[in-house]
Amino acid sequence: MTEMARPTQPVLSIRDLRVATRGREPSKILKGITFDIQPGETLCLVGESGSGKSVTSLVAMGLLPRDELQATGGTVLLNGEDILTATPSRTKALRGAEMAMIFQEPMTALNPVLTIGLQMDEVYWAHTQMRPKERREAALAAFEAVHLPDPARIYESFPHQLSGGQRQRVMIAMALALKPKLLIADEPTTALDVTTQKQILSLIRELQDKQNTAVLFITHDMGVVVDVADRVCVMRRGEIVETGPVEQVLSQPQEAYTRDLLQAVPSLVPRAPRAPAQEAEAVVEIRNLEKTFSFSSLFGKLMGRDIRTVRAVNNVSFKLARGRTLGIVGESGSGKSTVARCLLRLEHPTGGEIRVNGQDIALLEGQAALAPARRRVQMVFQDPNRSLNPRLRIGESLIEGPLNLGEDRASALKRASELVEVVGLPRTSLERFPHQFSGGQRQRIAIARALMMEPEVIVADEAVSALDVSVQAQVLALLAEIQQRRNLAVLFITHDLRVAAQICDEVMVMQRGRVVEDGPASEVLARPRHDYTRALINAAPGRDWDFAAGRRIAGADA
Amino acid sequence: MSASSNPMQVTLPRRRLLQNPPHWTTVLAVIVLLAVVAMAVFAPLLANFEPTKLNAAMRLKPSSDTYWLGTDSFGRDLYSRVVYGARVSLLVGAGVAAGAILIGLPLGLLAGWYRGIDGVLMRMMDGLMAIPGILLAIAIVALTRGGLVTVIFAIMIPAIPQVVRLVRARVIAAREETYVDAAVLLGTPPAKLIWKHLLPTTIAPLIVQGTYMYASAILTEAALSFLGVGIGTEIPSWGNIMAEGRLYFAINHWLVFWPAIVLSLCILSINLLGDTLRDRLDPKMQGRNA
Amino acid sequence: MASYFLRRLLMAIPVMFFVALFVFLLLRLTPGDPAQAIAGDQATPAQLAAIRENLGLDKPLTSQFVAWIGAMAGGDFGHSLISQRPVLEMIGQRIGPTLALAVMAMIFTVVISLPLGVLAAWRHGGLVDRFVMALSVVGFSVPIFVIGYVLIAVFAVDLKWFPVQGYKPLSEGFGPFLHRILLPGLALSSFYIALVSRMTRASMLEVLREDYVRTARAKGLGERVVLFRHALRNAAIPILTVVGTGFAMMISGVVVTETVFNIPGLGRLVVDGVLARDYPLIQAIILLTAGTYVLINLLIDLSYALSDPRIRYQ
Amino acid sequence: ETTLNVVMQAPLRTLDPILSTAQIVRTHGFMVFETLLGMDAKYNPQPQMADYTVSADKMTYTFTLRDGLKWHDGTPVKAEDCVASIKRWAANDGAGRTMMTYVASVEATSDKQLVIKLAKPFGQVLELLAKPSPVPPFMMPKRLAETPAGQQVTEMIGSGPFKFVADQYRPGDQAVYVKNSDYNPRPEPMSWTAGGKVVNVDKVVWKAMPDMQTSINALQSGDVDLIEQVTIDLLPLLTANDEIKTGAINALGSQVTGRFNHRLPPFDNPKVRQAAMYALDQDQLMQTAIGDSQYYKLCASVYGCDVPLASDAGSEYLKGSAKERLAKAKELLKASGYDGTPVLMMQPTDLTILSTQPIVAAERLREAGFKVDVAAMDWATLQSRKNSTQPVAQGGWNMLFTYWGVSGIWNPTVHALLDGSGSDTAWSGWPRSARVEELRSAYLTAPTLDEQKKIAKEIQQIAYDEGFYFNAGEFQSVAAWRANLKNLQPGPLTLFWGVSK
Ligand SMILES: Nc1ncnc2c1ncn2[C@@H]1O[C@H](COP(=O)(O)OP(=O)(O)OP(=O)(O)O)[C@@H](O)[C@H]1O
Ligand SMILES: Nc1ncnc2c1ncn2[C@@H]1O[C@H](COP(=O)(O)OP(=O)(O)OP(=O)(O)O)[C@@H](O)[C@H]1O
Ligand SMILES: [Mg+2]
Ligand SMILES: [Mg+2]
Repeated sequence: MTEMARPTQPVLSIRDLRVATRGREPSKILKGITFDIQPGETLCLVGESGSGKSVTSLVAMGLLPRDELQATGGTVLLNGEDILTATPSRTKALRGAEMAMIFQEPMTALNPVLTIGLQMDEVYWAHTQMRPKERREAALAAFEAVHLPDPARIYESFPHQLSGGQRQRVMIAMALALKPKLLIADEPTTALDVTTQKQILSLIRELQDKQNTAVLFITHDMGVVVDVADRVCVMRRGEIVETGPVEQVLSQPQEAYTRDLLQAVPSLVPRAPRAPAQEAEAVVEIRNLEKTFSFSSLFGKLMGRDIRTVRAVNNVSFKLARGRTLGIVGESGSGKSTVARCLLRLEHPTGGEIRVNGQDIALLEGQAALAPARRRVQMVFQDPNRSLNPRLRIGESLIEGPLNLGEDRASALKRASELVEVVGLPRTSLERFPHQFSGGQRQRIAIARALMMEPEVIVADEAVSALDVSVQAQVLALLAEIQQRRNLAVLFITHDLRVAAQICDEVMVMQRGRVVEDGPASEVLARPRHDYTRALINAAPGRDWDFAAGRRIAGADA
Repeated sequence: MSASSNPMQVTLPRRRLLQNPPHWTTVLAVIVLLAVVAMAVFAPLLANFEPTKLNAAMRLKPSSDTYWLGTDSFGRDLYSRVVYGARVSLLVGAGVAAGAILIGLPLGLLAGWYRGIDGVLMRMMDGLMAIPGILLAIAIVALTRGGLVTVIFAIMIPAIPQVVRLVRARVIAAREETYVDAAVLLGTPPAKLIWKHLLPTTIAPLIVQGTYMYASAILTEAALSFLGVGIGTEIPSWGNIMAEGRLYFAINHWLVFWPAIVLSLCILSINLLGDTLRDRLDPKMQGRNA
Repeated sequence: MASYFLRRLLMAIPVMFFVALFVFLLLRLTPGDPAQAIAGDQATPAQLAAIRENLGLDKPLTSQFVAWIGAMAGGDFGHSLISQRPVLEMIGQRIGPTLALAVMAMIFTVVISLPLGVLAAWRHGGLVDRFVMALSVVGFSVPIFVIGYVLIAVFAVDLKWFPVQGYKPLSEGFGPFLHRILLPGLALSSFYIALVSRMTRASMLEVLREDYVRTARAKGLGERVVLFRHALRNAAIPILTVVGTGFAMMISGVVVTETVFNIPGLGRLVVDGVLARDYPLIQAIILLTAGTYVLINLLIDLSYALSDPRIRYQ
Repeated sequence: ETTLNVVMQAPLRTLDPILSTAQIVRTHGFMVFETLLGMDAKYNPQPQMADYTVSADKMTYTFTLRDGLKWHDGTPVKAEDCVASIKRWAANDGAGRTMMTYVASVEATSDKQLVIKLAKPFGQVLELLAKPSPVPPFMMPKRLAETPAGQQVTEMIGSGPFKFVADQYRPGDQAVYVKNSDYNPRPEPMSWTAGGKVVNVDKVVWKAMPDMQTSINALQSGDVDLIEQVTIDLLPLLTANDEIKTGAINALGSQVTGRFNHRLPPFDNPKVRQAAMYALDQDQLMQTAIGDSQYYKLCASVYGCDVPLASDAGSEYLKGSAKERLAKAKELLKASGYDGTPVLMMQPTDLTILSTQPIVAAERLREAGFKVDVAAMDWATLQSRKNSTQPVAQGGWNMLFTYWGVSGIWNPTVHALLDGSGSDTAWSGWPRSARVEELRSAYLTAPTLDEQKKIAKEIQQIAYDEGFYFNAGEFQSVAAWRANLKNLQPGPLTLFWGVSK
């Protein structure tokens, strides 16, 4: 990988890039960023959430939201061509074919009203001469390549019918479709289970080998960095604080910030089990939960054509006790989010019982009937962007729940301002609107909103996936503290086995709608019994690197 | 947690409708609208003649020193009539638009949110839409004796279903959003949820629809006047000045154009204000100076 | 879904019943006398009485209503009081031109205002945006008859491209039909072009800031595809609503256009009917429009589900 | 094939010319049907379908149908058809009904001959059978004429010079007539509805065009050949065009009348009525409604300005400048004891020709000291409200304006506003004058024109003194046609024979 010839031109060359917000009091977002990516090279951009990683990649694509942000200085050269001054038709031609991007938030990045198939098809349609049939075949093959199950179904589905990870894979398939010279991947695997993640990463590697593609890879997962990076740039507050070859940065970090970051990477080894609470009282109990989605096109329904069904959840049972954390890990698309949504009755389960404090709410109808149960349970959605009303200031969103419970505005606001600081955001965030935040910042806001309610149960669906490890550590610590204090029960859905290992008491592994294994975290993660669980643990990225020590773990097979 | 002045006190800024210095077009729009309202209020001071004062010998005269904008087919002073016409027209236009929105908006929100009442309510609206305004107006006038209120009602009632449909459509789409689910989980009661999360999504289209209803009400009022419903043709309104002018359009189109020009100015101003309002309510436009 | 469709169609029956009742009462409450419309204003009271008796207008309201509803249920819409022609025949003679006019106007509206609205939102504050603003000002505040007169004066009288008035049914050939319906269609659509282009602009402005629009651009799609496929589809719901209700309102709001262009349509028939108090005629027309509205609105609702797959109906 | 495309002044919505008093239906009647007698330009009855003889005592009228008359369905016209037609007509028409009170019998004595025998002397038989005013006694086949009085005849089978094309009829929009090739015109020259009706076109198409501008465009582009009635203010648009001619083809004008309701205050007081008459001003009313003074006439005659019965009795009520009249009105009103009861003036806003007068009148009445409410309403509402004898609060009225074709008012027999009976069956307004009733009866039997004139004049004077109604003047309707139309016939209404294209 390092045998690139010296004189070759970098694919992407960023020099002293500066970006600021528009408006009367511009604030600086990027304060002079400089880096190059050579053909075939993978540059990992890591660093603090909100440090400007996504903005950097948007500039490179020429997609900066012009009404709000503006590049105030510097150059961005793609194969020697300045993107900042290129004509719209030129950038259009470059996008897709020359450079492609996988966006951070796949949930909002796909058009909700167009089928996945059409959105994929467009990529070929815009840049190749293929005929419709060929395009369809190519699309199905691409879906296959990113390990989407039942590509034909996916092809006909709409985005809302896919799980988070499935959408992310669709985005990846789109970006890879034309084998671009430059691939920008903004946290491309946050919603993927580790086995799938591994397959995706090797897919990108394959492309790189064949096409000499340059990859700008943004991630918070240090394990992934270990596995994919040639070089690493560490960003903080709009600046690059450290840059260098991956081994060097990971083993001999120069900056204190980098060192802190590496220290914060959770270990894969499960923590010591906590003493089970005395006669652990189950706040939530799920019995034989079933959920089948049926869908077909509108015309199909009118014509009485066969309705297709997806068994998203199949006979799932579990108990969640006060003060405990239950982790759900497993394959992407295995029904984890669906279980969570059913628990909160945002979906009608097709079968089974959902007991909250002993009361079965599976069959209740109407907001009023569900309100008491819902008050105890809060959810952090997998999709923080969509779960915040874009028209409301963050402050309004945060105090909405407390106001509903009768708290007065001033005290709710005060609590909100304290809480945003606790999750690592400035107080002034309360005055801003959701779109003015980075992905990780929004996720923290969503967490803060759930915490504001002081619930008995929190269902956290991929709640920390977009956070850098140090912020992640803070947020998890906060969660643990509240759990301790308020005897909170947590249902924690995650793909990050390191996180699961550190915070879960019990772990449940799901695959294709079923629970394949469950038990105490120390058992399941340390001594997996089921094949799938084993495969999962083996696929965990960066297994062979000890971040605390800054070296490879001897004897671990890569 | 003392109640004394707390340096940590946090408040959220209200929507910035007035804070930034408004764009010059907005200022102009406000000035025009105020001027038209003033014209209506101070019509007796501004007008040169009684608007009903007729002079058969001076029919259809072009503009002159005495008759600034000329005279109509009764020999009445067009300028004075246009000035006085602002009274009825502004009331009818604003009355209809405001009324239809005040009634239609809540109904649309309810129909969109509560599937249970959607069917019945919307079918009622279908039925309401089918009843011609003329017929309704004639009947109401027969029952109540005509007048401004009658006219406003007769025009407003067929307009209500349009508002309801528009609002409902937005709500139906918005209720599938995750942030609505989130609000439900936060225990937001339906009324507040509708108010805070659903209502704002309907504002941009409602501004457009409202402008449209304002304008069409002013023109419809004339149509009704000519069927003898309501205000009658003696009292001037922009609508009935234009409708009367229609007969003489080929020989003196200013009879139609003068009121149309004033009306255009109003519509332009309302449009500009609507745009400003829309932009100010759009969080993604908050950073801009416009 | 199929059952939803059926249920909605069945709902038309109660809707039409209540509309029937309402309109029936409304009509009887309005002063005016069909007998007078038949006999003219010089008729003697005796003559009027004879005509009223002959038409059954002297019978009590309830029995008139029952008789009418009964006949309706048997598919008999009755005869016009004034012309004594079967009501359905009269509507049949007049519905074609109106439908043609409304469809033409709708085509104009959609073809002109969608692109305009989309472009106006795309270049917010730009030239097209200003143009759309101007268009909406003119469209809203200039009465249709003026637009009609001006169109006729320019294109028919001066340039002689089109006939000055009149209507030819489609059965006389598409060319002549189009030749006569084009100007009236344009005049009628002026109002709606203004409305729909502003509505399109307003809802596009919201959608254009969404992430998926950015994705579409990132794919290297042309602006045309980005705007019309990705953004417009998402902005469609309010637009479909105004287009749909606009179409429905057009069917009853074409009087002025029909008058100015001398098109023998339903609009004029309705006004004539109301002015002459031709009860059965008005009742039948309103019932038919009520039925049509139920259908059109059903189609609008289905189109929501088509344009946004997240929308579900039970 | 020549087609005459005509924009008529009003749409044709009903077809039975016996049941309707509307001018458009009467015009339609003259296309399809004929009368036994016609009326010539000198106001004299002349033979049309039948020649007649009158017995010396003037008590027996014998009509002999001329040869070759056929109904449009091909059957011959028989005397019994005419008997049935006369009876149905008489049941509907006011004057006809009066006539029947003098008639002993109407009988067919053979297929060709019918006889009317009088019971009492009656001088108007021929005039009534020839009248082109509402409602002319049109002849129909017996089976149609036997339709009950209140029911419309919908099958258009007449014996006239045109045949009605039923399947191209669109009520309110279009009526089509084709030349009746079986029609055999009389040998005499045409004169109004008398004489030979020679049809020179193959087809006549009537169009309703509610928009005058559209009609004018259509005339200029050649889409239509004739506009029956043009808005006078718009005439300048046409006079500039060489291809277009304008003029009056309807020889008779129409009188605009302001009717007082004699049953309700304030117009139950004759002094108040007189004050109102002085307040109103003919010239002002006509000028605002018509515009060009070339097309209206101001005269005192209640029977029309140019008819044989015309006189200037009562003209003192109309004379004087507007100012003098107003002063007089104020004075009279003060003297009348007017208590400020508002005058409810009905304004038919959808009828252009009558929507201006109430406004002008109201303005003048107010200046004279009246309180006036102008109640705007549609024509249909006005028509039924005018029949109400209730107080204003319960749907009554005080004053309204109408207009009457001169053929409908040209003598005291047909002039509905001169009915002085005050009975409910009279035309709205209900003035009461025993003397007028006496005179109207006398008129029916008056043997000579001079005597008729004398009676008519006295009636006129009383009508003014008593304030039966305000005579606002007479206007002429102006037609416009393409210059290639020849021989347009003047008549008491628009006639389509004689004209060629
Ligand atoms: N439209 C905007 N207006 C104002 N500020 C913005 C806007 N978009 C982003 N920012 C700010 O710019 C900074 C950088 O955002 P960016 O999305 O690049 O962060 P990031 O490094 O990708 O973070 P994360 O890892 O959480 O996704 C953040 O502090 C964010 O609040
Ligand atoms: N509304 C829907 N209609 C049809 N199918 C759906 C719908 N929502 C989810 N599914 C399907 O149900 C399955 C489970 O989805 P779910 O979102 O629960 O997965 P997940 O375990 O949360 O996956 P991920 O980790 O990728 O988020 C997926 O195959 C998805 O395609
Ligand atoms: Mg980011
Ligand atoms: Mg999920």
